[in-house]
Amino acid sequence: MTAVDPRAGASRLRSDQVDLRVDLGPLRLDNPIVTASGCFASGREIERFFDIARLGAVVVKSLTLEPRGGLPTPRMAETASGMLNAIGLQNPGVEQWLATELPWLQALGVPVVVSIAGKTVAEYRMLAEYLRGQPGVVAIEANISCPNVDDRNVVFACRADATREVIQQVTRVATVPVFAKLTPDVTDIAGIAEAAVAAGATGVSLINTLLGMAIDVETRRPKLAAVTGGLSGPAIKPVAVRAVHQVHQALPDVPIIGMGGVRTVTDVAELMLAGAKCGGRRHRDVRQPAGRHRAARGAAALVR
Amino acid sequence: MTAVDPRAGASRLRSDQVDLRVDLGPLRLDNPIVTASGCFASGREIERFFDIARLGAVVVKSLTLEPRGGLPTPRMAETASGMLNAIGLQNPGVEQWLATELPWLQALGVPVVVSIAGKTVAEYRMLAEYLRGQPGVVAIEANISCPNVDDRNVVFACRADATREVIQQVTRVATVPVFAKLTPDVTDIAGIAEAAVAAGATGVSLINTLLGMAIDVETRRPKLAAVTGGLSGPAIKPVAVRAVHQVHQALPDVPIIGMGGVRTVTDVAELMLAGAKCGGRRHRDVRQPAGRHRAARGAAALVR
Amino acid sequence: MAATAGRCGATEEVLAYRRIGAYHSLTFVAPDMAERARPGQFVSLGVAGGGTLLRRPFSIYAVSRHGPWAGTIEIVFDVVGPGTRWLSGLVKHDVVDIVGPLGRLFPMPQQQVGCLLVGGGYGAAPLLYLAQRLQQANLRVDIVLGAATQDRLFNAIEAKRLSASAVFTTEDGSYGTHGRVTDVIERMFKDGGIGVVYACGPMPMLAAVSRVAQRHRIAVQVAVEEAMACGVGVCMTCVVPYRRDGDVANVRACVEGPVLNGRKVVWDEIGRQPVGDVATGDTATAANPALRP
Amino acid sequence: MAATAGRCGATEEVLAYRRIGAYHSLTFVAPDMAERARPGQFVSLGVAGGGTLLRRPFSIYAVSRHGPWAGTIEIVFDVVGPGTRWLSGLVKHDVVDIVGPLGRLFPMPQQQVGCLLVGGGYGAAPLLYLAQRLQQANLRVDIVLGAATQDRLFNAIEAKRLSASAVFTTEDGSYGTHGRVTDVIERMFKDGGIGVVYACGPMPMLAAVSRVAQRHRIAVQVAVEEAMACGVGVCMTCVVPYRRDGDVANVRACVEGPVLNGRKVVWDEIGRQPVGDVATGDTATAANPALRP
Ligand SMILES: Cc1cc2nc3c(=O)[nH]c(=O)nc-3n(C[C@H](O)[C@H](O)[C@H](O)COP(=O)(O)OP(=O)(O)OC[C@H]3O[C@@H](n4cnc5c(N)ncnc54)[C@H](O)[C@@H]3O)c2cc1C
Ligand SMILES: Cc1cc2nc3c(=O)[nH]c(=O)nc-3n(C[C@H](O)[C@H](O)[C@H](O)COP(=O)(O)OP(=O)(O)OC[C@H]3O[C@@H](n4cnc5c(N)ncnc54)[C@H](O)[C@@H]3O)c2cc1C
Ligand SMILES: Cc1cc2nc3c(=O)[nH]c(=O)nc-3n(C[C@H](O)[C@H](O)[C@H](O)COP(=O)(O)O)c2cc1C
Ligand SMILES: Cc1cc2nc3c(=O)[nH]c(=O)nc-3n(C[C@H](O)[C@H](O)[C@H](O)COP(=O)(O)O)c2cc1C
Ligand code: FES
Ligand code: FES
Repeated sequence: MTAVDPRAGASRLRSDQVDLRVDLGPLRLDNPIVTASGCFASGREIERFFDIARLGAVVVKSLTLEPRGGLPTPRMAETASGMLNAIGLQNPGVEQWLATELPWLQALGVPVVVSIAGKTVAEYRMLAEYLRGQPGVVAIEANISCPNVDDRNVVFACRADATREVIQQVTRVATVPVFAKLTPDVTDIAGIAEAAVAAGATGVSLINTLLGMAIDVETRRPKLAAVTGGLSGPAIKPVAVRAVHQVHQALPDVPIIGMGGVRTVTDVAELMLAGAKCGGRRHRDVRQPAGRHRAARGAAALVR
Repeated sequence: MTAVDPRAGASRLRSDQVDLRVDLGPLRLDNPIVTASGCFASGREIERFFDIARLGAVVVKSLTLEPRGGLPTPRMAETASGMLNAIGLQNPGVEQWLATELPWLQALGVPVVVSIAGKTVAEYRMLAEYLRGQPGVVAIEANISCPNVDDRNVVFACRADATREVIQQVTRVATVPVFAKLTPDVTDIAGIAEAAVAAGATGVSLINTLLGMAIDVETRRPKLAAVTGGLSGPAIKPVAVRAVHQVHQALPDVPIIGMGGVRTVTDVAELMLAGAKCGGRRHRDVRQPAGRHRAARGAAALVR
Repeated sequence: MAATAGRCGATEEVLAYRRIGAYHSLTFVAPDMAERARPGQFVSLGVAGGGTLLRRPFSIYAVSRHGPWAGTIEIVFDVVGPGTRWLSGLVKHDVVDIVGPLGRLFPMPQQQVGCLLVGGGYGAAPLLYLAQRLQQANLRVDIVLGAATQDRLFNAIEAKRLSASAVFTTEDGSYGTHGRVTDVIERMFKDGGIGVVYACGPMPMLAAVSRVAQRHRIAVQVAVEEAMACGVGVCMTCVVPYRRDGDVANVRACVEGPVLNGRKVVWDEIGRQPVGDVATGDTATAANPALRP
Repeated sequence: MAATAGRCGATEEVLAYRRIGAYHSLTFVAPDMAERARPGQFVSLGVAGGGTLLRRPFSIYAVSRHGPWAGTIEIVFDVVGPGTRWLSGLVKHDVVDIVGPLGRLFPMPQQQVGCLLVGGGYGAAPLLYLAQRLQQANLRVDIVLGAATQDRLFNAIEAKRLSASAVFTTEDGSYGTHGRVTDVIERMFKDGGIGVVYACGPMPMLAAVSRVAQRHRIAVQVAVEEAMACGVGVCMTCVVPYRRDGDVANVRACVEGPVLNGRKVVWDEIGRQPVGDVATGDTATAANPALRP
């Protein structure tokens, strides 16, 4: 067996002389490795693979006001070095999550970033209200890569004004720093990031998935029941690096949480060199739930 | 040797009962396989690998008014299932091309689509003027995924108004159908396509590369001398299929030339099922210059 | 919990590769997994080759906890795409990254009842593993295996050895009864003596078997196969509509399944758009007649 | 032209894989390519494995036009990334998709002059192929090979066999002269008798050799190595700034090269942004101090 006892890794990491701490504005994390929302759930299923408490922070699957059952299957299609997903934000809803999942994460002592998703500006504000003063919650990630039902289902983060409105409402009630998670499917991502920061966001999370589609030529049917879906994985890493670089050039003082196609420590380092403060590993959680424990040190070693 | 004599393939193809013709508005092509601008040059180097005359059409490397030396090396970086390039439109300029390359292509009897690229609206118009009545040229592809020096280097195809202006000027002088080649790096590609068609474009070519970037974590330098570059290859196929689908939904009667990550016949068929009339194979010309001759029939068989 | 960490994921060595009819089999040296594996569970294998990133799930077919290798597990698979093609090229001593055992097992009957095992194609594999356990528990086992053709009937010999009676169906009539498994199980239910049905195979087969069992009010446990991205319960890719607490919920085939109560799966709703719950996504319209919606 | 179509691209069988010092070698059965190959040319190999799509270029090291296989070609390579790692795992009878021979060859001297061959690392491979041809033409051949360490000196034995004199340099002094090839060639030029220099190796070495040759007014032909996407001249990835008709043009290493006149390559401009010709791309600024511009 080549598997290593992660506890050993943890103590080695903690007793290490290297200072891995990163500051995301007012938010300090012990190390730059966080999870990316959506493929980590809230961690219960992952706990048996490694010690979650050693993460810089856990970013949980986006929560909505009401529980959501999500979209029909097939929800996933593999593509070259990537995958398409159309899950439809299946989640238990914010109330049940606060009752059952947060206490569990809190007991682990890991900083929790709560991702929220709404159909309207009002829903985002209500979600932020639920999170006021919740113990263990160190930040809110507003996943604004969602369709706005009040504006012909145009994704919030596709428009500077909708972005501004959502973030204003969320930061008004939030008791913790707010990060805006942006979609790369825009003409000017730096402009959207500026709007988010002007509206009070502490920083931005880059990038959400790219809108994509795949067709099975034999059945002549879209491979996803929802027709289109989000493209993620190593295929999109160059787009993520570029987006982080562009936003960092435009807003050098704004902390960026980078993600998109991260599989290895080198990938995290690449996003950090492009300007991110820390890197979200999503793909790894899907393909390689075990073995994260060496990541934080490796990334730090490469970047500093 | 497993290589096949392409002449045999050609005659088989031509005597075939299957009708492979496609109509792109007023433009009829013998079959739906075309090249994608930029990795076929003008065909001279490719001729020894297969019979160019069997292509539906040849789309040549974008031409500019003046000869261009292009960007410094490294101009290319491989990424997961894709590549980044920053060539900087190295080309001999329209005059020399008309003098040396067009007659050669014309002698082969293959329909030629000339891709043009300018720094200003005026340059596009002048390029279209050069092409007026040129024998063998069946269409113009306006590569408007280029920076507009008159508008802070914002790419023409990132703005509906700039798109409209370029296409208006080009169609005003052109004697052949005009296709607008669009970048996927926009919030609303269907809106840009509508602007192009409203300005007189016969159809659109989808998609150009996505803006991307890669960093070598060891040297801490961008892998491209130009820092950012265009992402192409199978990695982006889901974005291409989605873009074709979206534009086709919005403008069902507008002919679309689809491209992006096409390697196999199945890939061409996938783009055609999404709504393209024909498929541009670029990647194949880079990786697999030989062996195109079976493609047209295969794609037709899959789609019809 | 943390005490078991590391034991769920490991790089395991190939001990043997063999062909079984139209199928391939790989045996891995994996003492920890062998120790914990139960019939119905699966393992998730990292595959290499051309831009393929996601793990591939395979039912556990056979487990040995003794012998010189301290413990091995075996899977059976059909080559259908790049991942299984890559696996079929492995040879002894190659190593594969495996996560498992994963998922819910076939529950053992709590009483002395007759057990009917219904398998389609390689779906027979986990059932033969189950049959062994049921025999060890002195339960009567009857097996029905179906496939398109004879060479796709998985291991008929072992099925005979592990059962009181074994019936085979092929769609082309090349072996056993000409037809499908559902054509023969109806009669077997009528004959009586069956207390529980276990099934594994294509989804339409599982739906049909579940319906027949439901009509006869017989318990039915099915191992479903939904495309999986993570295999460990975090991504919500693999869901199946399932009746629970008087409601229908999307349960995850990888953790709440793959073994589910066949009478609770809402077979008709699989792949159907739930009304009023469309969070994202547009739909293909008549504008593109080439594309089937 | 069309008559040669099909002969440039084929799926070729591996006849032998072997190790040569720190390097690997593959020999392919490829009669057509063997027939047409000349020293300095290269072949472009399709490689598989993890999302790697572009072909990999390798100089032709050895060619046999006779024997039971009708014709073979051999390449030598160093494992530096996924493509070469994949190649190093090939065994006899595996097949690889090869395009070639490609590019411009080393021109043979038109007069009876002494030839100095200067190779760095695996850059020695095409030079040893050239040495054979020069010997056949009864020309005097001297060879200088350099490498970081002894095991990275490619095939010193063959270099001795194919030359009137062979000198070796290693950067760690583990074999031959301690230092670099440029440390020894200066003296050889002074000794006289050399009419042409042929060089292959890392770009900085080629630049240095070209400068020394230029100072001594000796002809110098270098085989450059620029990253290539297509390898056949269509994509403009592999360009080198080159003096031509009193001007500097970006010539393609894959068709106008890889063998170029070392005195015409504008070594200082490689990778430099030509002034006033910035068509696309932005630049990293001081805003991101972590990133070197
Ligand atoms: C819990 C579970 C247990 C399984 N057990 C076995 C087993 O014991 N033996 C075996 O041969 N296979 C089994 N499968 C299916 C197996 O996982 C797939 O055949 C495999 O992932 C295909 O990988 P590929 O790269 O070869 O093909 P891909 O290119 O991924 O797929 C090829 C074709 O198969 C379809 N496909 C892929 N995965 C699935 C899936 N999960 N369900 C239905 N269709 C799919 C694709 O849509 C495509 O048409 C199991 C699947 C699950 C979820
Ligand atoms: C005309 C020509 C002839 C060549 N002949 C040989 C040969 O005979 N033997 C041999 O071992 N190699 C040769 N090379 C280099 C060889 O092509 C690369 O080593 C190979 O493509 C690397 O592939 P990879 O997937 O293993 O590594 P990659 O991951 O592609 O590259 C690994 C590292 O090598 C660098 N690299 C990749 N390609 C090149 C290149 N062309 N030049 C410089 N650095 C590069 C990358 O930047 C990276 O740092 C030649 C290259 C050219 C252009
Ligand atoms: C299955 C799946 C579900 C996801 N769900 C969410 C989500 O709920 N909220 C969110 O902000 N991002 C979600 N994402 C996007 C990821 O957080 C991430 O931004 C994106 O996948 C790019 O990173 P990657 O390439 O590492 O996956 C999801 C991604 C995947 C693959
Ligand atoms: C090396 C290279 C050069 C290119 N040059 C051009 C060009 O000059 N004009 C143009 O319109 N597109 C150019 N493209 C874009 C392609 O035509 C195509 O739109 C894009 O690469 C997506 O297709 P692919 O994934 O099949 O490569 C170039 C692409 C590559 C890789
Ligand atoms: S496959 Fe990810 S939740 Fe089941
Ligand atoms: S590698 Fe494409 S032109 Fe040389």
